[in-house]
Amino acid sequence: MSTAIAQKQGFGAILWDYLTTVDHKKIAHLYLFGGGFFFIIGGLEAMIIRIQLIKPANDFVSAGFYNELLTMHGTTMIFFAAMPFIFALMNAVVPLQIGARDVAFPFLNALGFWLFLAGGLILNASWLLGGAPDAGWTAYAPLSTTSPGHGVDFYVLGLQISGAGTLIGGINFLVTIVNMRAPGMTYMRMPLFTWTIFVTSALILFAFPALTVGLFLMMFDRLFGSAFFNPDMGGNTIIWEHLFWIFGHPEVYILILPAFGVFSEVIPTFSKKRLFGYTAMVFATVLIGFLGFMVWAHHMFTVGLGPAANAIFAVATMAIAVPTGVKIFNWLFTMWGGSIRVTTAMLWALGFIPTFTLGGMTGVMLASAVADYQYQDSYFVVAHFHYVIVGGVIFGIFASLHYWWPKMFGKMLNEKLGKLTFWTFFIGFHLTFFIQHFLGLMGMPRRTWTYLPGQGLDNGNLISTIGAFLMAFGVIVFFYNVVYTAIKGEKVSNDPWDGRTLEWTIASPPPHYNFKQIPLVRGLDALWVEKMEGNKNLMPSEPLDDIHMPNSSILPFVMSLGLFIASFGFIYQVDDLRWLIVLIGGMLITFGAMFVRSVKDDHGHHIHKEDLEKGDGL
Amino acid sequence: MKGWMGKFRVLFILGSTALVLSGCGLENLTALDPKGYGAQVSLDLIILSIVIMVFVFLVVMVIYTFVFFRFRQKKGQEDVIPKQVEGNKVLEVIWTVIPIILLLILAVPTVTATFDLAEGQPEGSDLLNVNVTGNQYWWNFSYDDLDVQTSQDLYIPTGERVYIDMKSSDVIHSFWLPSISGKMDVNPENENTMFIEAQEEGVYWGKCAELCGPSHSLMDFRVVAVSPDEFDQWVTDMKNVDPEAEPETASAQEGKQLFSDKGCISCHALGSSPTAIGPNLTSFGSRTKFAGILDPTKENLVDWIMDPESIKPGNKMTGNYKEVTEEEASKIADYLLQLEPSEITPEDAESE
Amino acid sequence: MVSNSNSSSEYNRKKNKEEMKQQLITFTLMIVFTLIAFSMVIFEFDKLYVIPVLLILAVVQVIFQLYYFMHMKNKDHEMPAFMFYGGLTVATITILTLSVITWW
Amino acid sequence: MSDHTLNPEKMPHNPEKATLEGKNKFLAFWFFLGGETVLFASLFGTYLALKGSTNGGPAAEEIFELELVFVMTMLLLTSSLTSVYAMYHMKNNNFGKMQLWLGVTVLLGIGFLSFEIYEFTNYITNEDFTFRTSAFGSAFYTLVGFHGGHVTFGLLWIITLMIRNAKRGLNLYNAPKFYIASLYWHFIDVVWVFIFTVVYLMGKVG
Ligand code: HEA
Ligand code: HEA
Ligand code: HEC
Ligand code: CUA
Ligand SMILES: [Cu+2]
Repeated sequence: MSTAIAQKQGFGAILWDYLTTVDHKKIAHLYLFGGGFFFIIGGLEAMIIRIQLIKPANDFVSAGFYNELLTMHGTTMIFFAAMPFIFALMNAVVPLQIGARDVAFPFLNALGFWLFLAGGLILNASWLLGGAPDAGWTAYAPLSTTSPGHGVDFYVLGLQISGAGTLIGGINFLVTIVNMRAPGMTYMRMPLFTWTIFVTSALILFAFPALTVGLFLMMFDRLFGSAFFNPDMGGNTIIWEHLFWIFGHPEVYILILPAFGVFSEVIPTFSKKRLFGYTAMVFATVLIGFLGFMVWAHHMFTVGLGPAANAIFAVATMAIAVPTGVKIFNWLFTMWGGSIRVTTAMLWALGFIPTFTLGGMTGVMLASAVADYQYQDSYFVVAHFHYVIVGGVIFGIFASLHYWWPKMFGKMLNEKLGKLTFWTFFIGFHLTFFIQHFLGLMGMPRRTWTYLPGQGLDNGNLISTIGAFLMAFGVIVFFYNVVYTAIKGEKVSNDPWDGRTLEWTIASPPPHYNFKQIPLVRGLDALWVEKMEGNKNLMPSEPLDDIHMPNSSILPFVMSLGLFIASFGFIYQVDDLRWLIVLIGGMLITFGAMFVRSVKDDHGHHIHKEDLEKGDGL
Repeated sequence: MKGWMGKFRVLFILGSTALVLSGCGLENLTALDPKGYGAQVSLDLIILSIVIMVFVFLVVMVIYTFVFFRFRQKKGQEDVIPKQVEGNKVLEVIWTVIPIILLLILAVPTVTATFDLAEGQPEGSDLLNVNVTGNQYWWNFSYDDLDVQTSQDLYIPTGERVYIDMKSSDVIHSFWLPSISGKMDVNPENENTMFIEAQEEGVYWGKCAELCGPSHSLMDFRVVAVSPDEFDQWVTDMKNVDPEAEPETASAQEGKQLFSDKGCISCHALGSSPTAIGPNLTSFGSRTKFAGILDPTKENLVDWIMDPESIKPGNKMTGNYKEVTEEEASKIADYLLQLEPSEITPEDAESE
Repeated sequence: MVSNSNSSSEYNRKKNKEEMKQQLITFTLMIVFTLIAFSMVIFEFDKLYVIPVLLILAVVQVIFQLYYFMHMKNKDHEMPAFMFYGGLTVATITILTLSVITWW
Repeated sequence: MSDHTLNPEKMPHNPEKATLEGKNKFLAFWFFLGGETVLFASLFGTYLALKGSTNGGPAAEEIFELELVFVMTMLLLTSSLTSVYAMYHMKNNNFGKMQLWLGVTVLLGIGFLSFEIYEFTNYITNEDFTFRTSAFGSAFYTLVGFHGGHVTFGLLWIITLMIRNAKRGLNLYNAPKFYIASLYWHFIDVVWVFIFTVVYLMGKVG
């Protein structure tokens, strides 16, 4: 309904609508497009990397530029492509799955998005302003603290600002899931996707502060001459490594758990069976989240922490294979005895299982500390994490997009094109990354601008690059599919997939108040329960009444804009104190907006019962 | 969707052809063909873990393939509603316990090996000790007990443990000798120690494995493992070297003069005096590679002296010495190439 | 939502008073602990046991703050307590690592 | 929404959690404090790792003055109690007294902050101990300064709330705001307990 109105609006009105929206569904669109934009940038960077490595002693790009590319590729993909995709899904799906009208803090939700966008733009502005960061996405000191130019400053501020947005988002979803569930939806009736988002949000809450502190220290070192990571003044670079990985390892589970959640929705739906071992799945998710905090030093096996630390962290790391394995087997047994429909979404899930299993197993191989002395910082590690990140997270995102696209946009993505995307991407992916395991073992360190001929690395790299082109083709087909669907796609009903959970009980796309009446949940897979009892839909838990809605606001955008401006002042004031004006100006905008927000009461508005009765839906 | 398995097969064939084409990689570089103690221990663990992983993967794939073909929706069964199974206690216990057992099988040797490779030098042993300094983008090796300095090529005796104490002079590097031993980071604020032990004579490739700047990928070095006798000989020769010795040819003599006139001497030491800014050139004539990566030919050396930046971007030599003409460079090259104080050269290691 | 008859509000007032009394005691104890901590250092007791005692005193004080001043002892605080302890767990291992497995 | 101002008899026992909005705020804030714990832990960890790295500059036991720290501690501890009083009066729906006690809290906080500023300037001017002297200096100022920053922010927050609501009295819309501001204030105190123990007292012990 809301889009129907939107279509009649002019461009300016739509733009204003999105700039001021606090509606979680529109924020999901924003995150999706933002993430997609950065995914293309990160992907292009990856393609340049692969072109540079197509043959030995290549000089397609210079050494310094290559380091910028690989740093920006890693940083962009993790923080500004994968993370926003996940936030897009959280926003699009979680409130619907728990039967809520919105998230707990709609205003903060919008703020989170705009902070993310500001961070991403600051980071990428570095390309145009004298050079991107070049110390790897891990930004190890002192390489990062002594890196000339302002590249790393952009890295620090970009991540700091988007990190604040992420933290806000995490808290928001924690509270949403705890407080806003529909009557009857106990914790053990929550769809597994919601569960994974809950755990992911908790990981965000506890992991990001470590990064925040790390970035602060790095900023102080670079901009104000402090000595945290400066060995000449007694500083200690290992602190950065610890802080980064205390954040960094949980971060990879922040990425993968939502993907697990997606597959736990897709596989049951297209097998027409309830999730096998639901309780065990919940428990495994929580356990993975918990263990995720105990293992970060497996990234530091070769740092020289000593055999005791290495042994402890090796064993702790291996332990994570157990709950993950529980998940793999539960998915397999969900399909067992089911009736499997191979739609595009299901195809991504089917591709995910072997791919992720391989990636996870190389993970366990890495966890064996002494073996890792050989793998560490070689292409073996590159292969491992692309298997889990692309084969897990990106496959999950593709699956979820094909699965929830109809719910988000009211139109079905084209299945034929979807399958073409899958096959080219899937084959390209394995071509690109399988061979890299061997490249690593054959002595190719990662982050190498080029390699010399005669080291036996030529063929492997060539194959890898060919695979990357195939992947790029797949991605382009997907974008074509999106455009094609927007123009030609057909409208869909509430429940195109024969779904099992609450989001399928309302219109596609949902009205902006989601549920006219909050439903009463009577079991796991609430919609399925009703279907089995022959009911068309869920029973409402409340009489039809006025619906309270939050007001739109431009303030989140303004706050982020202020910080965006201020960052440049902050970075450049070391060169010229006049930039302080920009810094102060930006901060004034932000504080001004915060002041307005705290002084002006905003009680939202109501949609009246009479209007609801007139409207169709539910 | 008939090509499903077919596509896997294509993948597999493509992957394995590539492997056959390149073998297991270059001998003396690959981790898959160990010639040293550490690399052997690592490879044992790698193989053990691969065996476990292949087993697990097969189990997963067998179930997967069976489920996929057996339970695909058939035509006309669109309305069939499968039994909604909640779970199965026995199965769930099985796939919790078996992985735990498999992981224990991997964990125990891992822990043992971790402590094994971390073994320090026994008290009072007279094993060789080398101080390794990582620099952007070259390596310095200092045999403190023997009063010998080298750069880029590290000479060690075979068959015994050589303890190396590593520290960086600038950013973090990582010392990696794939066919001899796994890697260890070279940190700026703390000394890391590990031992390497080559079982056969040979020239082994080493790499810097931690991003350290633009020329990180060019920060190669080599370990020359010779028999203990040859090693002793080498040490003696290196100790007796006279850094001031006059070269024989006229061009090399001029080169020697230019070497100090152009300011090279301020960074490059000859003999056993430790300098930090540039590599020690005492045995430069026997280098396996120049600047870590160039084939040891005179043209390459001249190129390097004239324009190191084009070869190793970001190196610390560029722009810090007086301009050199091609002719002068050629003379300096003549001088440097005849610096061969020892008859023990990498060829001795390779011939065996 | 909540029934607010006069008598229950009377009851609540009493309860609040009761609670306030507890909090005063808590406060007094915290002051005493602080005094002990400072005097132990000022009078230069043996380092070996001063440090553990200092840490224990700090932990007890913090528990007072959390449970009494911040009401974590009250019901309705399960989720806050859960998440706070989650944070505390991560915090503890962070501090342990940074003080144990870094150089020096 | 003006019906939020309820007469004393109607005000629920826990006004801060009476509405869904209030419940959300209450929970979100506690979660936020969970994250803040990790934030401060990272700073404490950094401090502990670097406290010996004096780089030839002054060391902890040479410069810290326990008298000053003791006074600061007393101020902050007392302010924690006064904010408890404020919440006590909030629950009894006594707006005036709540404002009064919040005012006292703010004054104590300002006192604390002034001493801290004095302490820092003293180190910088008289002891040659700055942010850039050594890794220890960087870590000290960052840890204690982050806490000081929290105090400042807390003061501004409470003051804003007091002024904004001075004329409106207590209602279900602003009760949660007061409540979480006081939680924040207690948390600042929690952190301080560790700072005076770990940084000052243990620093003095050596
Ligand atoms: C989504 C992201 C993601 C995920 C899910 C994982 C999952 C795992 N990772 Fe990975 N990892 C990364 C992203 C991820 N990783 C990244 C980005 C890096 C590099 C960062 C950088 O340096 O730039 C990295 C690096 C990395 C290292 C450091 C390597 C190095 O630098 O030297 C290690 C070492 O232990 C490791 C281990 C593991 C393990 C044990 C798992 C486990 O969680 C995997 C568990 C899954 C399975 C094991 C498969 C299914 C299980 C079964 C079928 C049951 C039976 C199995 C057994 C009995 C084995 N990872
Ligand atoms: C989410 C995380 C993520 C994702 C999705 C990817 C995706 C890819 N990555 Fe990357 N990668 C990382 C995270 C990720 N990576 C990280 C963290 C590092 C480490 C960085 C570091 O060392 O610091 C890394 C490093 C890394 C390296 C090692 C570099 C080095 O060490 O020197 C390589 C090399 O092959 C590589 C390749 C690729 C490729 C080919 C893809 C492909 O899957 C990409 C596929 C996508 C595309 C190809 C985009 C296609 C789009 C277009 C072509 C545009 C079309 C235009 C329109 C429609 C308008 N990545
Ligand atoms: C500012 C110090 C500095 C000066 C002056 C300098 N060099 Fe260098 N030189 C270096 C450094 C640093 C390297 C290592 C570069 C690298 O590999 O990144 C190097 C490397 C070399 C190498 C290769 C060494 C090897 O072991 O393979 C040669 C040969 C060389 N320099 C010759 C010269 C000559 C000839 C001159 C004078 C014309 C000179 N250098 C002047 C610093 C210097
Ligand atoms: Cu040195 Cu990379
Ligand atoms: Cu990890």
